[in-house]
Amino acid sequence: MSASTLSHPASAPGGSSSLKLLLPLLRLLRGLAILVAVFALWEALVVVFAIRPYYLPRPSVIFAALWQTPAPYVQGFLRTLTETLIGFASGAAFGIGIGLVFFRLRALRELVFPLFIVSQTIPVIAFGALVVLWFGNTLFAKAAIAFYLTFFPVTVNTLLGLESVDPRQEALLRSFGASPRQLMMRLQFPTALPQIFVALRLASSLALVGAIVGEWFGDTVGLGVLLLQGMYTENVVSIWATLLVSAFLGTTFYAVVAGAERLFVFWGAEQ
Amino acid sequence: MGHRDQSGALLRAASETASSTAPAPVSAQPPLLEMKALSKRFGPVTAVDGFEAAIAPGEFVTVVGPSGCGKSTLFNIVAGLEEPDAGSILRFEGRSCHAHELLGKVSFMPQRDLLLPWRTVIDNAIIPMEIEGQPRKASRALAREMLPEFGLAGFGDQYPHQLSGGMRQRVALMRTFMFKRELMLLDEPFGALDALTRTMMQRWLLEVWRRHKRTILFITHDVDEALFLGDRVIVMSARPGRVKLELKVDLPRPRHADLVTSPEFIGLKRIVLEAIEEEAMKSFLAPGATAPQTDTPE
Amino acid sequence: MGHRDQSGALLRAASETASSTAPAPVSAQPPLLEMKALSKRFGPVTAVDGFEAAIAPGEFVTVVGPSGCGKSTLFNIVAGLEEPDAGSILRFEGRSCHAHELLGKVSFMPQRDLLLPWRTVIDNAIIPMEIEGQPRKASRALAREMLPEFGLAGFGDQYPHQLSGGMRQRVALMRTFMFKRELMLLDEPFGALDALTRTMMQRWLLEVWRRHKRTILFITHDVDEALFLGDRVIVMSARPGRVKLELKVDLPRPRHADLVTSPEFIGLKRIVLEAIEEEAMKSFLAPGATAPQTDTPE
Amino acid sequence: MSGSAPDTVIAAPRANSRTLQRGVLGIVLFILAWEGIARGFHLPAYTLPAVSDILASIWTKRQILLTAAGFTITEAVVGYVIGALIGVALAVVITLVPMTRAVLLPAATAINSVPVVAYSPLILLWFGIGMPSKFVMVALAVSFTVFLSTLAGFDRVDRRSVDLLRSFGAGRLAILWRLRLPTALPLMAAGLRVSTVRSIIVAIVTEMLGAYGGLGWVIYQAVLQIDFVQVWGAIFVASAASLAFFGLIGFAERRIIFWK
Amino acid sequence: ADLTKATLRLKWLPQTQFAGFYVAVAKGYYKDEGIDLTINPGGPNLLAENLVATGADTFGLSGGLDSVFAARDKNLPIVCIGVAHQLTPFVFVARADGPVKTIQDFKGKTVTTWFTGANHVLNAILTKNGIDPALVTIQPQQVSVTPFVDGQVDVITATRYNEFYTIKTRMGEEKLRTFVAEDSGITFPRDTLIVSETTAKEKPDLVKGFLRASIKGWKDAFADPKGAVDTVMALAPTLDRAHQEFQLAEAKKLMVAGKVPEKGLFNIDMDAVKITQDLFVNAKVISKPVDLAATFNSSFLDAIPLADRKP
Ligand SMILES: Nc1ncnc2c1ncn2[C@@H]1O[C@H](COP(=O)(O)OP(=O)(O)OP(=O)(O)O)[C@@H](O)[C@H]1O
Ligand SMILES: Nc1ncnc2c1ncn2[C@@H]1O[C@H](COP(=O)(O)OP(=O)(O)OP(=O)(O)O)[C@@H](O)[C@H]1O
Ligand SMILES: Cc1ncc(C[n+]2csc(CCO)c2C)c(N)n1
Ligand SMILES: [Mg+2]
Ligand SMILES: [Mg+2]
Repeated sequence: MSASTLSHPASAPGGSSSLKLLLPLLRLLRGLAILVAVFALWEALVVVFAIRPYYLPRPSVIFAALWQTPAPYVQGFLRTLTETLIGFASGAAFGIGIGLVFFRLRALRELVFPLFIVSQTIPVIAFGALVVLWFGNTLFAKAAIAFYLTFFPVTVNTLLGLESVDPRQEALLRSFGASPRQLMMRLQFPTALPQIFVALRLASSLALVGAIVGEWFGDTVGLGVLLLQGMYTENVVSIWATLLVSAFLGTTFYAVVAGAERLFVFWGAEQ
Repeated sequence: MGHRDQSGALLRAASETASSTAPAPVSAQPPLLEMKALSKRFGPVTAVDGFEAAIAPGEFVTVVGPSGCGKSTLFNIVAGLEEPDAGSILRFEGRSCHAHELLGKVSFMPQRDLLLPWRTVIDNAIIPMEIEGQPRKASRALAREMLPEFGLAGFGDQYPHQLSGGMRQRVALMRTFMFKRELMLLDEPFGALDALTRTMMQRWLLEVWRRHKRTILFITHDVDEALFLGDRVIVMSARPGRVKLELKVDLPRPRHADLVTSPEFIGLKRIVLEAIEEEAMKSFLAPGATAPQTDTPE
Repeated sequence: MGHRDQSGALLRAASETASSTAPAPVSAQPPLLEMKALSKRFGPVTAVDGFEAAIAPGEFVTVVGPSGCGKSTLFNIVAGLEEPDAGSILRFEGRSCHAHELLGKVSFMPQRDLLLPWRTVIDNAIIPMEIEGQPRKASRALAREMLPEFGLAGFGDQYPHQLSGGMRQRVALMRTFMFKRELMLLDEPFGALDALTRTMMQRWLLEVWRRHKRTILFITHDVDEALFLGDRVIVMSARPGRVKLELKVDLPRPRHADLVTSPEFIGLKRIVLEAIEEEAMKSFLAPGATAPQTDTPE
Repeated sequence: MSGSAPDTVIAAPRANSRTLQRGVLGIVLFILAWEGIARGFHLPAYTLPAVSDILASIWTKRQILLTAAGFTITEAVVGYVIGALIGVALAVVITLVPMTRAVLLPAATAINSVPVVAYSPLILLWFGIGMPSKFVMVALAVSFTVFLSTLAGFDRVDRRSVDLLRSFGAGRLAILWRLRLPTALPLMAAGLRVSTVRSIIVAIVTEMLGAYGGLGWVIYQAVLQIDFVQVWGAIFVASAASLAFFGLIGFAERRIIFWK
Repeated sequence: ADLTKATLRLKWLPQTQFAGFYVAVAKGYYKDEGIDLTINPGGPNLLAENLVATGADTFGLSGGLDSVFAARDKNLPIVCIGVAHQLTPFVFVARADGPVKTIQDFKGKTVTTWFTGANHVLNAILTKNGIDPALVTIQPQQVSVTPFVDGQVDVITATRYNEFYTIKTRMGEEKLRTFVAEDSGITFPRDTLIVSETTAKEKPDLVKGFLRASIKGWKDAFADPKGAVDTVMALAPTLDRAHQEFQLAEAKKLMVAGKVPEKGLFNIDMDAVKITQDLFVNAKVISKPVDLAATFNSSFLDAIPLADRKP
């Protein structure tokens, strides 16, 4: 109990509503201040130690590059975001679905699960051609990779969560005459939700990795493309600019998923 | 303190047990529940062995016995969650039946409150009605009406983690009461509460029982509790569980707080304590590997 | 059951409390611990407010009070874990002192056993000595010698998950005893045990205390327990906690199992219950948001 | 914050014999289906080579593959160890000097939210295409996972246990060593376990972008030489290495964390 | 209009090395031929031959004769319908003031190169000059030229249009000494246009139309390099303009070299092809000589009037 209240400040008692509104704002401001400080320090370090731009460019130069040609970064951001979202959503849905199926059909799970594990040891990047072959040169090819990286942790945690149901709780509902379906909807799935969200948070990062790697398989737009371009033209400034955009995308997406978690799993994971 | 007004019924129940006459146990009536030669093995462990008892309608029967003697097993059988071993006889409302036929027929409250943390007080309370397929809106309205009686007025939309242990237990009890069945099984409902809260809850339960007129089978470890509540106390032997002593508690109802220090009460307590003493000794020193660890919360 | 032989000391203690004379509380002696105007606020919550008490060397003082009245807070202060608010006076061994100066000077047993699951019984017991920097080998040998006395003979190399709740509690107590300090603070050591195991443990604790001659401050929710164990019972008021009643328990020692049904005992119990009644009523209906949730294990 | 720990556990292989049989059966069925499809439809190697051909190729090219696997495993393991040490060290610093938490934790979270692969261009530019760049990439991938899981483990400690040890006069270091570290072990182990597979994949991915050797390099070369049987062979070996590494850590975990 | 859908898979990401194709798309030359062409970029782990052979892409601007030979050797059904770069597109670069003054000086030095074909050229050059390649420390080359700039490497391989530009801008052209394959009698044509055997057989008009439009695009790019750079940079704005202008100029040099002035753009010089095949057979990169007639098909080019093909 105490742990859950700690990790969910929303449920903590006290605090007026205006303060509740102000707090995230203050936190955001503090974060921005730290960020500015870090960039200032970075700039100073590069200047003072005369670090060559091939190794580390000055942040001002990076931001100037972003400012002068924003289009590729904005487009890249949007494209990669779209791929990530599609892959993430489908991976999450499939992961949860197959988790439920495995929970019900133990034999199937024992048959297939090891294959799932093995599949996760394969570096997708080795199969660029196969991905293009199967999914074409479309957005869905990238989303497919994001999907592949996403579904597995979700499946694992869905299963873990479903199996963590307190048997006494199950017995109680059964004593009320609950059907298997009622058990699932009213007990098992809600119980698994905290675990599922832990996986979703992890998957949010993985989906982004999938999208970026997917863009290495012949694409024109996307953060992955920009990274590749920057790498092979030794355009360190562009690499850094892309990196910062990726960081922004990654952090935001993660924060959104974490926010959804706080919203849906307001009661916290009772261990 | 500020909630006094919200929970009049509870306060009344807690400060002095209500004054109308309690339903007298009517042994002449055919029993509601009858168990004969009831046994249950789990692999090498015999949890219950030849348990016999009959519960009359409207009766409040308490069961005490050392840890691991099979009390919960007994309840699981009567709740329909587990089948007894072959040869056991189970009769409900005069008809012999399988345990699973009792699923949905008996109102069962397990040892822990087992509230669903994602549901409000109201929504936890209406689970049994929801499962019965009753319309949610009507159930909610019904539950909301019952809140004051259970000392939960104003807490209907709170979540379990916002409640104290005593309140959680009352929600669990309310859930049990909303599952309107003749027979109620309460498995150590107050086991997790501190001793003071506990005595409050006992007096309040008697008051609620008086008004709702159900048959109650009540497990406890606490001899005071067993005697204070019950029309009859069944003392079970150490594992394998069977009936060691059946004691009629002919103390007058309504029962008041100072009953526990009355000579009649002390007399009965001495009898029960004596019966329990040797049984407790038997299981006291058994290593944890075989003893149930219900007292170590997970 | 098969362990009867291994735990002779415990069985002796449990079946009849040993017969040598108990140390009489010597109020004439200067107090070991003295608290005056002791207060502690947590933000808006005043947990303890103007608590006063003096504990004589060798005394067994029990503290009862409703949930959330600040008992654990009091102990945390005396154990040196928390500083009281300004103006509070704390005297230990005759000298006025800060709470943190008491760190490592008082033997403290918290509400839960808090055994470390990766350490054997022996290694759990010697933690305090290890932290004191004593050689591990000698500590282990010492602990091994003490096992039978604590009813743990043969269990020295077991891990906590292999033990029953009662045994775990005994290991925690042994750990507390191995931290050889004049003053022992026991915070509801038997709170998690079922009522039967609990009475066994009480009798046994008295026996151990008789032999080790320490000063004990003992928190409980259970009035029977407080009276059965203590030389003196302190009843605390509902939050903010202060002394509501101090009652000398002049029942003879050694105390036997049937003491709890004796008229003298019942007389004292009645006094304590009365004092507690109104206090309990005060905190009974407070919502969980402000009440501590120590009764809901995480 | 502590929530960002990888509570996700690729289920530790703790199977009974029936589960094991079913699992093996599943894999065998899968391989048979693969073989059947590849042979039955006469699929060309660049679409899907038959398993038997892949296995045969692994055998004939065993020398190359073994050397490459040695290369990759070295990179993965060294990077893994460095990453794990850094991760644990960071968590220890934050625990011993609570002031650093406000800076280190957000920084780590931000750095961690960037996909590791996005760092590869920089790391390759900075550290060249030899082993050091792989060490860095793997360490990067591993350290954050281990850091966050270790910290979550340290934070998970029961405050009352901390108070108990404090009452015995224990200092921060003693509490860290005797209480926080053992408490954190299960979570740490979960982090370390998921990191195994990642470390090998990250090593391979980085190798594909530039290397002197290793399975990723072999795959890259094989793709360009249109030797798809070789690609699959290298993938099989990489998979086997990942599973072995995973199994090893899982085994060690069960040995060390016996009390769970 | 009834356009035929088709795709062109490049060997790498958009840059002016491929300017002609992008210009042709931008100006609608493919549409004029009835083709709705999509240009798909390459990637670090993609091979145009594979994608064209499987039908995932219609056309490919693939690695070069090296990848075409490798594909045929592995029985991939692809046909080369034209060659863009008539000369070896890369050179070996040493420091002008460094110890490497002649090919002979490679002995005992560290030379980095790509193990994707360039290494065979290097071996051939060394052998031609009587040097045992085993005496040279040959290492895989990384993306960055920094190790060479910093002096950790004696000789580096550089495409004339990419790495050479980077080195030049960081060190100054006068500080560099280059070694050219052609000086040792070796030519290694690259940037090959390929189609699958099926396409070659069943859609000859599509192929011809594609070539016609591509050549038009390239000629426009040569005529208006600034406009061509604009076209490419619109797709890849993070590129460096000066670099891209240089790249286009270099690409032009490579594309109009050899017999192109007489035979037209994308000419397949079978003499150079044979030299390259010998090189690969000797180096055991391919197991046996391939069927040159089936692999190289100039008929589509020949169907276009020579005048239109001449640069
Ligand atoms: N499903 C089961 N499988 C195996 N053994 C079981 C099972 N359920 C109960 N037991 C065993 O049966 C015995 C009786 O258990 P039960 O829970 O009924 O005891 P209890 O009297 O309720 O104990 P407590 O007072 O501690 O709640 C115990 O030894 C227990 O370990
Ligand atoms: N660290 C803390 N921060 C804020 N409030 C606290 C803290 N510790 C205790 N409190 C509050 O102080 C009051 C007294 O708590 P304490 O734990 O001392 O009660 P207690 O008498 O031990 O209760 P119980 O009998 O349930 O153990 C409670 O209201 C509790 O919420
Ligand atoms: C012959 C030749 N081989 C490698 C490179 C270097 N290079 C440039 S892009 C890229 C990735 C995809 O092939 C690589 C390795 C080159 N320029 N020319
Ligand atoms: Mg039970
Ligand atoms: Mg307390």
